[in-house]
Order: sequence, then structure tokens, then C-alpha cells
Amino acid sequence: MLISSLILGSLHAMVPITMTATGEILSERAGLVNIGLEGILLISAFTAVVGAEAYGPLAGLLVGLLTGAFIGLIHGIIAIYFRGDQTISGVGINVLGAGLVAFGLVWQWGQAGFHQVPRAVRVPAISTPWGPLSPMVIVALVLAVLTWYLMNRTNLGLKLRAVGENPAAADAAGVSVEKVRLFGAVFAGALAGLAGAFLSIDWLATITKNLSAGRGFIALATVVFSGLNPLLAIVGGLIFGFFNSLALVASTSRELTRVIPYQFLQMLPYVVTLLVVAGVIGRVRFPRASGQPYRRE
Amino acid sequence: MPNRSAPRQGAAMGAPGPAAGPAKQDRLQMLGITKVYPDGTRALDNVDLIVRRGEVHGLLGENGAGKSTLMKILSGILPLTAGRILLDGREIHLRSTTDALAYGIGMVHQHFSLVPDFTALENVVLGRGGNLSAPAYAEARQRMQRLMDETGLRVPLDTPVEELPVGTQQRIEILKTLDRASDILILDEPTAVLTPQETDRLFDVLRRLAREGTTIILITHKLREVLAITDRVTVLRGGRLVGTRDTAGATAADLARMMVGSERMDISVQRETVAAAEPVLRVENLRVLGDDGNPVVKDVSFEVRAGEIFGIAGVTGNGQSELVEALTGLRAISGGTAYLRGQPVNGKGPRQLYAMGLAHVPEDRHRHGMVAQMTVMENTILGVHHDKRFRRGVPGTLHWGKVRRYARDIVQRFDVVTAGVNAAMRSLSGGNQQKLVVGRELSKAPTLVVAGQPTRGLDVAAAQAIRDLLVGIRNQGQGVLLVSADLDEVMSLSDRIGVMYEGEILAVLSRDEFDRERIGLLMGGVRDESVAG
Amino acid sequence: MSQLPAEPAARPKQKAAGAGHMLRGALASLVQVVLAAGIGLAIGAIMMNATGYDWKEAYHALWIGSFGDRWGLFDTLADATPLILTGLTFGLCFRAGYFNIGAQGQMIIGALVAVAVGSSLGGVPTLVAVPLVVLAAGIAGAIWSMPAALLKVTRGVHEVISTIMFNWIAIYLSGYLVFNVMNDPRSAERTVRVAENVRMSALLPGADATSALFISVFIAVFFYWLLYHSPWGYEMRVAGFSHDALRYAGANPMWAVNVTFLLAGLASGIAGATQIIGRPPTYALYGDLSNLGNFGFDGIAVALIGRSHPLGTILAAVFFGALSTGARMMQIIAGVPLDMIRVVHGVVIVALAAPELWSILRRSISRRVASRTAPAASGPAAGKGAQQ
Amino acid sequence: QGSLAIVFDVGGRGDLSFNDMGALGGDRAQRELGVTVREVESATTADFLPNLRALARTRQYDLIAGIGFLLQDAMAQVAAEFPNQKFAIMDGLVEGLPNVMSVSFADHEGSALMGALAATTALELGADTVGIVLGIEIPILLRFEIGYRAGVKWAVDRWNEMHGTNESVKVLHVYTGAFDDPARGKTAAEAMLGQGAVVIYQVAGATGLGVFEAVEEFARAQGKEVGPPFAIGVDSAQDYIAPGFIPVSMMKRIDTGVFTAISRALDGTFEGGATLLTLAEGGVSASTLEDNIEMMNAAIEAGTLTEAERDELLAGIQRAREAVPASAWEALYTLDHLIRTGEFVVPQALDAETAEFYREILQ
Ligand SMILES: Nc1ncnc2c1ncn2[C@@H]1O[C@H](COP(=O)(O)OP(=O)(O)OP(=O)(O)O)[C@@H](O)[C@H]1O
Ligand SMILES: Nc1ncnc2c1ncn2[C@@H]1O[C@H](COP(=O)(O)OP(=O)(O)OP(=O)(O)O)[C@@H](O)[C@H]1O
Ligand SMILES: [Mg+2]
Ligand SMILES: [Mg+2]
Repeated sequence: MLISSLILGSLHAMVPITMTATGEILSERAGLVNIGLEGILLISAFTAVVGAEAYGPLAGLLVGLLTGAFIGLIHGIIAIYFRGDQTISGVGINVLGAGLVAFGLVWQWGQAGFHQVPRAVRVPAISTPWGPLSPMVIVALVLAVLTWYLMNRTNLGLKLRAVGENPAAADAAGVSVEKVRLFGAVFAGALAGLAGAFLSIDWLATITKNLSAGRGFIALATVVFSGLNPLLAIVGGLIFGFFNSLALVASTSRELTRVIPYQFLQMLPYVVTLLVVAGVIGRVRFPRASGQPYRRE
Repeated sequence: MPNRSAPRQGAAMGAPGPAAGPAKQDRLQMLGITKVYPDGTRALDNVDLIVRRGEVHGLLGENGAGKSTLMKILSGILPLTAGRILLDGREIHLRSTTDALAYGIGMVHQHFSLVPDFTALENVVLGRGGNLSAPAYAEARQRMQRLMDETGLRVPLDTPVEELPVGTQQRIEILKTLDRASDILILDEPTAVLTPQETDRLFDVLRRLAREGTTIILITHKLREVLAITDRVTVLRGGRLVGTRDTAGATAADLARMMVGSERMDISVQRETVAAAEPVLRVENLRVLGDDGNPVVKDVSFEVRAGEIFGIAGVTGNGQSELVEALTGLRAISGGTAYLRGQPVNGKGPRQLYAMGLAHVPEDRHRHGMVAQMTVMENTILGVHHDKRFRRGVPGTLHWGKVRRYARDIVQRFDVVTAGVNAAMRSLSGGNQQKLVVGRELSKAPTLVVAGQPTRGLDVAAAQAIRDLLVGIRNQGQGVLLVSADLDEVMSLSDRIGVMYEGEILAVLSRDEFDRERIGLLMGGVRDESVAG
Repeated sequence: MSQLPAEPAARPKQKAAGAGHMLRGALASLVQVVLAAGIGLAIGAIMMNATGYDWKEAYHALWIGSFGDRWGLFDTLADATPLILTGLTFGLCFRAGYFNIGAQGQMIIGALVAVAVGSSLGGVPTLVAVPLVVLAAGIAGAIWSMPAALLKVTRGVHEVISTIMFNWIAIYLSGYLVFNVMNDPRSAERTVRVAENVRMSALLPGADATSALFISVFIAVFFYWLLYHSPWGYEMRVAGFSHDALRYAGANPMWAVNVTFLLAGLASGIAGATQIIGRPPTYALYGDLSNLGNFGFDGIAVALIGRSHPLGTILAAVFFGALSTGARMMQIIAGVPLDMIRVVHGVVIVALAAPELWSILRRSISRRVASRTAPAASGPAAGKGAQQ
Repeated sequence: QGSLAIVFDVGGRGDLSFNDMGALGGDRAQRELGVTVREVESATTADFLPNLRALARTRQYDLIAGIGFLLQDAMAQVAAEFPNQKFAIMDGLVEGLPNVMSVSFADHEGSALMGALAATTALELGADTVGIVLGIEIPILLRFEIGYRAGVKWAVDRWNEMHGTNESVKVLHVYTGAFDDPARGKTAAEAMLGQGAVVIYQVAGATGLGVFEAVEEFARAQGKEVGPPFAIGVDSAQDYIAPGFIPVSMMKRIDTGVFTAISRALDGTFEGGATLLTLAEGGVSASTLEDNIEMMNAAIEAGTLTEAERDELLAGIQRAREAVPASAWEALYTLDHLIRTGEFVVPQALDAETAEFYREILQ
């Protein structure tokens, strides 16, 4: 009972982190960094609810995805065509998200701070012997694998990596640096958007003004954790999800909390992530042109 | 003023060369090309370039003359501000590299345009094929095999290119470009990183390609090469056309005059006889490990005396870089000892070595020698920034006024062309960046100057200026350790030459023993004995 | 060869680029910030209009609340005080090439230590006690930033991951300490208050700014001196561009990493202290850390908008302070909810990200002008030396 | 006539907790007294002081109400600076100032009722575990936790006495460290459900939304349209959030506090000093169907709810209430009576040590 809830809990907690990290990995491979993931998660979580209430859960997921893609597009345009500062733009998206959603909640439903997603428009779960499982768990895994495939086994993947390593070379080889990077930006936004939709109309069935609660930053850390490999983003997401659940399970034990204060138990996911990175993963090489705008002339 | 009204084909340019046969029509015409960069730099002003089918056409000019710019326009990388491009008499519009490649125009860039962590094969496949389909490695491999057979250029296809020597990378560039486009082949300073032998081999290939109908445009600063391979040359100066002429019948002096408008040219230096004195640098059984932990410098011994230039010749990648890094405190010495004026170098960092009288002109100026994003002024104190000279009364405060004066002085003395000492280092041309670096190092009043590839990629005048400076140092009685892949340079400057091959110094020759052939063979690992035997 | 010109192409020599150079750069940045702010405010106005608020009244209130009277001004400065410091944390590391987002955690640790030290210094003269608290908090912040630096140096752990993790660890650690070790028995939602003699009082009665402002500004000026007027800061800046060049210059990049992180942590640690001893009325740390707000993260935006320059950071922090204090009067006078103001805030920051917007605009305008007067515009050939 | 300003604490509107309840009081004052209401949110605790000052400076408000104990220090200072301005603080205490009315609430008493209901439900269902999910460990939350435990203990003792058994009910508690992360709430609740908890009381603001979701999902996975397991809401009548699974909420009438304070300020009966609104005084209570109807009617008036939706929600709430064993309701009402009459005194804990002491003896 406890074990199965622990496993299912970890799987669900993995989804937003792995999915968001997967998109961002592809984008960073192309040299584009977006630290506005937190904001995208939140805004898409919000729009997904609006979409789902109007046209059902599938539409909700789609709206979330498109919202993310749109924000990614704006970020991409600023970073690529206006050669803007990617970091500032990302920070702006985060601040914007916090305001927009809090304001939107009141505006849309006349209720401050939160809104419950009606059961009928939530993403239906798959029932398993251990409990309900969101189909998005599978989607997240499949997306990570597909992204890995895209990056490592296709021409587009070659282009993406080239654009991140040496945009001038890619340009000389007839690759449109701008378009490829823009694709990366939109892709990262879209996946974060889908993850946001998962938060609101699937996993938590609610939208609050801070629903993302730092997961965008954890995803960013997972990008680093993974060494820009989407398959390792699954591992990162699972480690984080598992220890997060484990910490809360452990916190319910009086026997344990008497020995180790629960605050220290709840540090677990962060400490374990650090230990894994320091002990196993180590140095991560980022694309050489990461974060730098490309100018031809 | 360059004479633009003069006809540029043959007639007015002296005797028609062998290439100017009537059968050859104009393959490519670039007419009235003007290029203004977004920052307002007018890099090209109404330049015409006419290239015939099957010729090897040289493009000459000083650093910053606009050669690369013109060719980037032709290869679709840069949009032109004004002008027309005609291919076989028909106007074409090049909006991107893809357009140019479609017309069969390909370019081998001055700065490598390979993705460093890709293999040769991946670099070749890059940019081709449908986005979602798998890269067509098998076909690419076949094409490359065929190309390698045809050209005789051999490269490993499955090693990340960053792990390959620069010469090999250059060959990959050429093969990659030939694979994409073989009608018009542009090469921007392809020989800057090649050994004489490699260059010769490349030229054989180019000649054969030209015979088979490929039109080749070659940019180089080496006049010997221009004379050796091109049919005609076009010279640019300051963004304007100086003229086009047949190569046959021209001398190096003629070309140099066209380029710089004066006679300064060939590599001869004013060397005074300096009484050879005690060594300033003594290297004894030095061993150094490479990045991968394998020995790359193996029991090397030599000495550099005061008042001499000791040249190290060798194909790039035979341990010269590591040797220099070890001697300048940038890399650990794993065995043996080096003495700078009698004091051991081992275990000392750059700062201590500077204090002992070392100056270092690094071979990769972009990586080590300067900070492109910082100003010229800030770059002039790189490495000497702790000097008391630049301090203020307040403890630890830099006196920028003094630094500015110092920088202006260096800029002036070493003839660095810059908009000012507050200009970003990056905005200087390669030659001027190098002059600043050399100027900075020589201003340290060193007893030993270690110079790696000091004139790589520089135009004739800039290279000459640097060579003069090095010889000046020698003439003042200081020692110079010169590492260069440019054999002509090493031979003209050095008092003695050590030839390095696979981490060893195969032979040390003194001036009267210098012989291109022999050194070239040594660079290829062929010892005297084996020739004799 | 007869037609070849005789004289060599003219080589214009360098013209002295004076101190105006830097000033012009700063001015250009300022213009960009003002324009971006303009865009953000305009979009905010459109949104307020669409949702039924009076944007004119709102912006009038924004002005009143931030600079309009002396209280507004001093509250703005109070809000700017910690932002200057957390902005310095990010900015310094950014200059040196690192992406340190650990200001929040370092600030928390600084605040904890400020409470611990500040509450035990009763009776010590203020002039001794306050510097002691500030120093202790700064050192604590610096120490807290060290694991990230050391992990980077020894294990190659990217600072993004370690600083994010250490932020969370700091949050949970503080939760434990505030509640179980340092809590005020009579008001257990927060720690004990620091001793009277280390509490800084308001510079202007009725407003919040205290002498903590001077501490912030002092640190900023110190960082400025360090970065731009000392050989060590010079090395940090070189490190930001190229470790190879730094090694060539005789300095140790590992050293640069550590010192940069230490100083950065110092600033945020002190930011924590300013919120404890320099911000009335509580002079204690709340268990939910609510008096530390989000200053650590806001510092990232502050630094970037200040172009990672210490003095620019001061201006940017004041700008942010003005937005947050202005928000107060926007709520009170115009009834605009705080969240709307956050939206405006976000739009301003996003707009600030794209300085090229302006140069692109300018260029397209000048190109249109140029094409109208095309032939006349082509001046003499620009060769060497004319690149700037 | 008259005007009221409300300064929220950092959770702001939509915290599903005392800020929302404070706003509710403002709404009621607007409706019933016709006062104009100005709401001011605070981004950080440091904003309290200038927010209160800026409002006081306008001299426009008959009353400035601060929601939450975090405002205590700021209000004490501003009230001293503006002696002619009337202030009220909810859920906090400002002593010694005639112009500040402090209203606090007997959270422990209300929580004890929830404990009684939870424990009896568990015993009736043959289960032995109940849970409480909390936010950040602040003293007020300890009061909730210990009150709840006291109620559980009382109900178990009563059960054993009545049935002559020796049953026990274990109380799982978690401080999630957040008031705004439903995911943590959900995970924590899942951990409790996995250990057999049948009733979970949430005292965690928006984090509690995750508790509701976990409970509902757990039940629905077993094909149930109605609990058990059950969740218990807090602060406002939250029964409607997961209809069928939240039989009751512990209402903390901050709305009443705000409304009372502004009424008194207007009719001249305002007096400084501390008021503790106990169970007996209606400061805390178990939510009734009427409470829910009242809330929903307000929502209908605001246009965010239709009557049809209300009726559907009400049906769900009703189902949940009926699914709880009658003996559990009986226990709740019995304890309610005992507390009102003073026959049962609910222990209070406001610091970690006291809380640990009670956790031990209330086993
Ligand atoms: N991206 C750019 N922006 C502004 N000016 C540029 C840019 N690239 C080149 N220039 C300027 O255009 C002129 C021509 O440069 P170009 O690179 O074509 O010279 P080059 O003849 O290839 O020189 P080199 O022999 O050094 O390679 C120079 O004055 C240079 O400063
Ligand atoms: N952003 C820029 N602004 C102004 N000029 C630039 C800029 N980038 C490059 N240039 C100019 O472009 C020219 C060519 O650049 P490039 O790096 O090819 O130099 P180069 O002279 O060819 O050097 P190298 O010999 O190292 O290849 C230089 O003269 C430089 O002044
Ligand atoms: Mg060039
Ligand atoms: Mg060059």
C-alpha cells in the first residue's frame, strides 16, 4: 500500500520535472537557455484549465502546450532576432507568470488565489492494480525518448547540436541558425507548457497562484544533472520525485522524526541530487555557443 | 586611388598568361560589390571580381582589405549592400549558403567552420536531408571515399574533428566543401596551418580540380604560393579594387607592391652579428604530458643563447605547443629541467616566470593572449596587471591613467591600428591584435621571448613588422625561442633550428646547414641517416 | 602594373577615445532601461484599461508612492537596500562567468546568523555591535556559498544545480533553527529579536530606510572598486571571458572561482543582515522567511538590468524598489491589485531583455533615411582603422 | 457610510485561509453596512509597516484591519504613531494600545472537534489511523495539531469507555513546509492514506488542495463516489471543494472578527484590547450545511456560481455528511457541548517543546 503509493507518487512527481527538462535540454543543445520555465509552467497550467473547461481535457493539454510554445516563441524571438539577454527575458517570464496567473484567476473565475478543476475535464487516469496512473507519465517518458532520438538520430538533431556548438559552421553548412534555435525555443516552451497542463488538469486538479512551486528551477537543475541527455532527465526526475515522496512519507513517522527533525528529512531530495551530481555525474560540458546570440555580420 | 576605369582583363595588365586562352569565358562576375556592415564599416566599395572557368584565381590584400567579406558574399553568408553577381552571364541572388551551394559555390573558411565535437562524417552530413530522417551516413561515407580517392586527401571519418591536427581539419573542410559544391571552390587562407608538404599536396589537388573544370578562388598572404599556383590574381586594398592581373610574369615584389603600395615584402631581416653568449634558456631532458596523459614531449634538450633566435620547426601537433606551454608555466613539467638564466623553471607559474624575464607570445592569441571582449587598454596589462608601475597610492588600486598612457605608448610604438585604447580588442583586425600582443610582451623588457606562430594569418606588412621586432630583440642581445609552422619564416629568422617530430628534436641545425629540403624531410620524421641509408 | 596607385592607402591613426566612452555606454544603457520601462508601463496600461482600472490614476499613484513624497522615496530606498546586495551577488558572479542563483539561500543564512549574533550583543556599543553583526552575516553567507564553489572546482558540479539545491537546503535548515533553536517564546512564529543596540532606526521618521542603505551602497562601491580598479577584480573579469587567458596572465582560475563566490556570498549574507537589523519594526526572522521575500531571485533581474555593473545595480535596485513601493499606492489610491503590478513588472523586465530592439529600430530608420539619400551617403572607403 | 481598509499578510488573497476569511468579512461589511472596502496585499512582511502607515496617513478609514499575527509588530508601531486611527488585528495580539482591537480565535477548540469526528469515524470503520497535514511549522499550527490530537484522544477514551474496549487511534502529522504547494499536500496525504489513514485534516492553506485531491482520488480509485476516506477542511467552509469527501471544515470566523470590528468602529462601541473568540463565542465552529449555503449564495451573488451548480455541490456535501457515521457526529456535538460549558479544556501548545510534550501524553 505504502510502497505502491510511494512509487506512483514518484512517477507523477517525475512528470513535470522530466518533461520540462527534456524540452529545455533540446533548447540548450541549440544554444538557447530559458530560465523562465517556472513562469511557463504556471501560465500554461492556468490556460490549460481555461481550455479544458471550454473543450475538455485534451483541449486543455493542447492549450497548455500552445501557451508554452507561444511564450517560448517570444523568448526565442527576443534572444535570437533581437539578440536579447536570454537570462533577463527568462527572469521576466517568471515575474510575469506570477502576476498574470494571480490576476487571471480573479478575472476568469472571480475567485482569488485558486480554482478547482472540475472532475469532468481532468485528464482521465489509467487504473492500475496499484492505483490510478496518469497517462502523462507515459507521455513524459515517450517524449524524453523521442527527444533523445530526435537529437541523436536525425538530421534535425545534427543541426541542433551544430547550432549550439558552432553556429558559424552550421551557417556555412547551409543551416538556418535562427530557425533551428527558434525551433528549440518553441519546443522547450511547448514541453514546459504541457508539463504545466499536467500540473493543473491532471496531477493536482487545481490551479493556484503558485502551482509550479519551484519545479521550473528543479527542472533547470535537472537539465544540468542530465548533462543534456533526455534519458538522464528521466533518471533525474525520478530521483527527485522518489526522494521527495520518501521524505514526506518519512516525515509522518514519529519514530524517525524524533531522531532526525523532519526538516532534515525534507532536505533529502536536494541533498541526494547534489550527491549524485557530485559523485556520479560530475563535470557537464555545455555547448560552446550556449547562451550567446549569433551574429553573422 | 585605385583605378577602377581600367579594364581588368588581361590586356592592360601586361602579357597574357597561359591561362588566358580564348576558350575560357568568364564563369563568374561580381560587379560593383559594396558591403557596409551594420556598424557602418564600409568593407567593400564598388569592387569587381571576374573569374574564368577552370582557373585558379588568387585574391590578395592586406589584413582587412575585404577579401573574406567578398567571398562570404559569394558564398551566401553575407548579404551585399550593392552590386550584382553573374554566373555564366546570368544574374543570381544569394540569400543563404543553401542558395550558393545550389549554384555549386562552396567556401572553405578562414576560421574553421567545422563543428568541433562532430566527426568528419557528421560535419559532411550536416545541413543535408530531411529534418526527421536519419542522417545519410552510409552514402556520405561512400562519397567521401570517392572524393578521397580522387583528390588524394585522406582524413579519418569517425574521429571528432577537435581531436585531429589542424592540417587534417583543413583537409576535412576542403573535402566537405567539395562534397557540397564543386563548381566554384573558394579557399580562404587554407595554407595558414599546413606544412610545406601538405601545402604542396593541396596545390596538386587544386590544379587537378581546375583542370577538370572547377573554378578556384584562393585567398592567401603567402606570395610564393600565389606565384606557384594561381593563373590570375585580383588585389584589394582598403575595400577597393586595385586590379587584376595574370600571375605569369609577375614577381613577388610586383604583387607586394600592389598590395601595400610599396616595396616592403620578402622575408629578409636585418641581422647584426651578435657574439653568441651564455644560454638564457637551457632545456635538459624535458618531458611533458599531453591533455590525454600521454607523453608528447620526450626528453628534449636544447639551449637558447643570448642574442640568438632559436627556431623550432615542425608540423603542427608534434609537441611544440606543449613544449612552449611547459616552458611558460602553463603546463606541468613531468620530467627533466629547464633553466631560465640558470634558475629552474619547474613548478613556477607564469607570474613568477615573467618576473624572471620571460615574455610569451602565445600561439593561439584568441585563446591565451588576449581577451577579445575587453578593451585594448585592459589587454595591454594582461599578465603585468600586478605591476607596481600601474598602482596608485591607495593599496591595490590600479592607476588607469598610467595604464592608458602605457597602452597609448605601445599602440604608438608598435604601430597598432585601432580606434583608440578604449576600443574593444575584438574590433581590431587579426594583425593588429597580434601586434598589440607582441608589443605588450616585448615591453616587459624580457631576457627571453618565447613566440609561438607569431605571424600566422597576418598580411605581408604586419608579418614583416613582427619579424622585425623579434630580430630587434635578438639584436639587443636577448634570446628568442621561435616556434612556427611557416618554414620560410623559421629559416629566415633563426640562427639555429631544431626540428621537432613526435615530441623529439630530431636535429639542431645551424644557419649554414639550413636547407628547405632537408628540414622538410626531418619535419616528416625522416632522419638524415635514413636518407643516407 | 602601371596603373597602380603610388601612395599606400591612408591609415588613419587611432583617435583618442576619452572618458566620454564609458559615460556614453552608461547613458545608452539608461536610455534602454527607460524605453523598456516605457513599453512595460504601456502594456500595463493597456491591460488595466481592458480590465477596468484607471491606468492614469494608477500610474499617478505609482509615482506618488515611489518618489512623490519623501516617505515614498525613503521606502523606495529601503526596498532597494537588500536588492542592491543580492544583485551584486549575481552580478559579480556573472561578470566572472558564473551563474550563481544562490543568493536566496545565502541571504537566509546571513539572516539567521544576524539574529544569532545580534541577539547576543546586548550592551555592546552600537558602533561595535552593528559591524560585528554585518560581518558575521556576511561571512556566513560567504561560507554558505563555498560548497557550490568547491563542488565546482573539485567535482565540476555546475553552479546552477548546486546553488538551487543549497537554496532549498537553507530553507529547511532555517525552518528547523527558527522554530527549534532561536524562537521567541512569546512570539514563536519568529526568532528572538536582536538587541536594541543593533537595531537600526529609520533615517526619516515614518519611512523604512535605515543606515543599512549605506552599508549596501558601500558594498556596491567596494565591488565597483574591486572589479574595475584593482588587479584582483581585473582577474575576475578576465576569468569571466577566458580561463585560458587568466592562466596565461599568471592567475589561478580556481582561485578566481572561490574568491568570486566568497564575495558574492558575502553580499547576500549582508543582505540577510540588513533585513534583520536594518528594517523596522520586527528585527527578527520569521519562520516562514517572509521578511526575506524573494530578494535573492529578484536580485538576478536587478543585476542584469544594471548590466552586472555594481553602480548600475544600485540604479536598477532603486528602480525595482520604486516599483514595489509604488505598488502600495497603486493599491491604496487606484485599487489596482498587487498582481496587476507584478504583470507590469514582468513586462518591463522582458522588454529590458532586448536592447537590440532599439538598435534594430534605429538601424532600420537610418537605413530608410540612407536609401532615400543613397548615392550621397557613400563616403570614403573605410579601410583599416575605420572600423569603430 | 464609513470605510474599511484590510491589509492582508503575505499569503494574500486566495490562501484558502485567514486572508480569504478576512476578505469575506470585508464583503459582508460592504453588503450589510455599506462601507467601502480597500484591500491591500503585501509582498513581504517588510511591507506591513509602510502599508499600514500609508493607509493611516490618508486619515480616511474608520478602521484598518490587519489579517494575521505576522502584522503584530508593524501594527503596534503604527498604532502608536497614529493614536486617533482605529486598528484591528485578526488572529494576533497587540497589547497596551487603546486604538487596537486584537481578535484571536480558539483554533485548538475547533480542531478538537475535528479530532473527535475523525477518531470516531476511524473506530467505526475499524481503522486505527487518522492524519493531519500542516503547512509551515508556526505556533498557530501547533495549536491546531495539538487540539486535533486532544480531540482524538478524547474520542478514543470515550469509545473505549462506552464499548469497554481498548482501541487506539494513531495520529500521523506532517509539516509540509509550504502553504502554497498542493503537490506536497497530495504526496503527504498519499503517504498517510498508504498507512491506512481514513480521515485527514488539512491545515495548510493551498497546500491542502492537494490533500483533498489525494483523498478523493484514493476513494474514486476504489470506485467510491463518496468517502471514506474523508478530508477535513479548515478556516472557511471548504466542504464544497471536493463534494462527497469533505464532511466538515473547521471554521475560523475571521470574517466575523473583521465584521465585528468595523461595526463597532462605526457605532462607537469600539474598544481596544484583546478578545479571544472561543467556540462558545462563535469564533470557531464546525461548518454546517448553512455555512456552505451562505458561502455559495455569496458566490452566486458575485456571479461566479449558478444555482444549479450550488444544488449539485450541496448534494455532494450532504452525501459526505451522511457517509460519516452518526456516532462520529454525535461525538463531535458532545465534545462541542463539553467545551462550551467548560467541562473539557483543550490543551494549547504554542512552541515545539510543549507540542512534543502533548504529543507524548495524548497518545
Ligand atoms: N562583422 C563585421 N563587422 C564590422 N566590420 C567588419 C566585420 N567583418 C569585417 N569587417 C571589416 O571589414 C573589413 C574587411 O574585412 P575582411 O575580413 O573582409 O578582411 P580580409 O581581407 O579578409 O582580412 P584578413 O586578411 O585579415 O583575413 C575590415 O575593415 C573589417 O574591419
Ligand atoms: N563586431 C565587430 N565589429 C567591428 N569589426 C569587427 C567585428 N568583428 C570582426 N571585425 C573585424 O573583422 C575583421 C576580420 O575578422 P577576423 O576575425 O577574420 O580577422 P582577421 O584579420 O582575418 O584575423 P585572423 O588573422 O586572426 O584570421 C577584423 O578586421 C575585425 O576588425
Ligand atoms: Mg579574411
Ligand atoms: Mg586573417
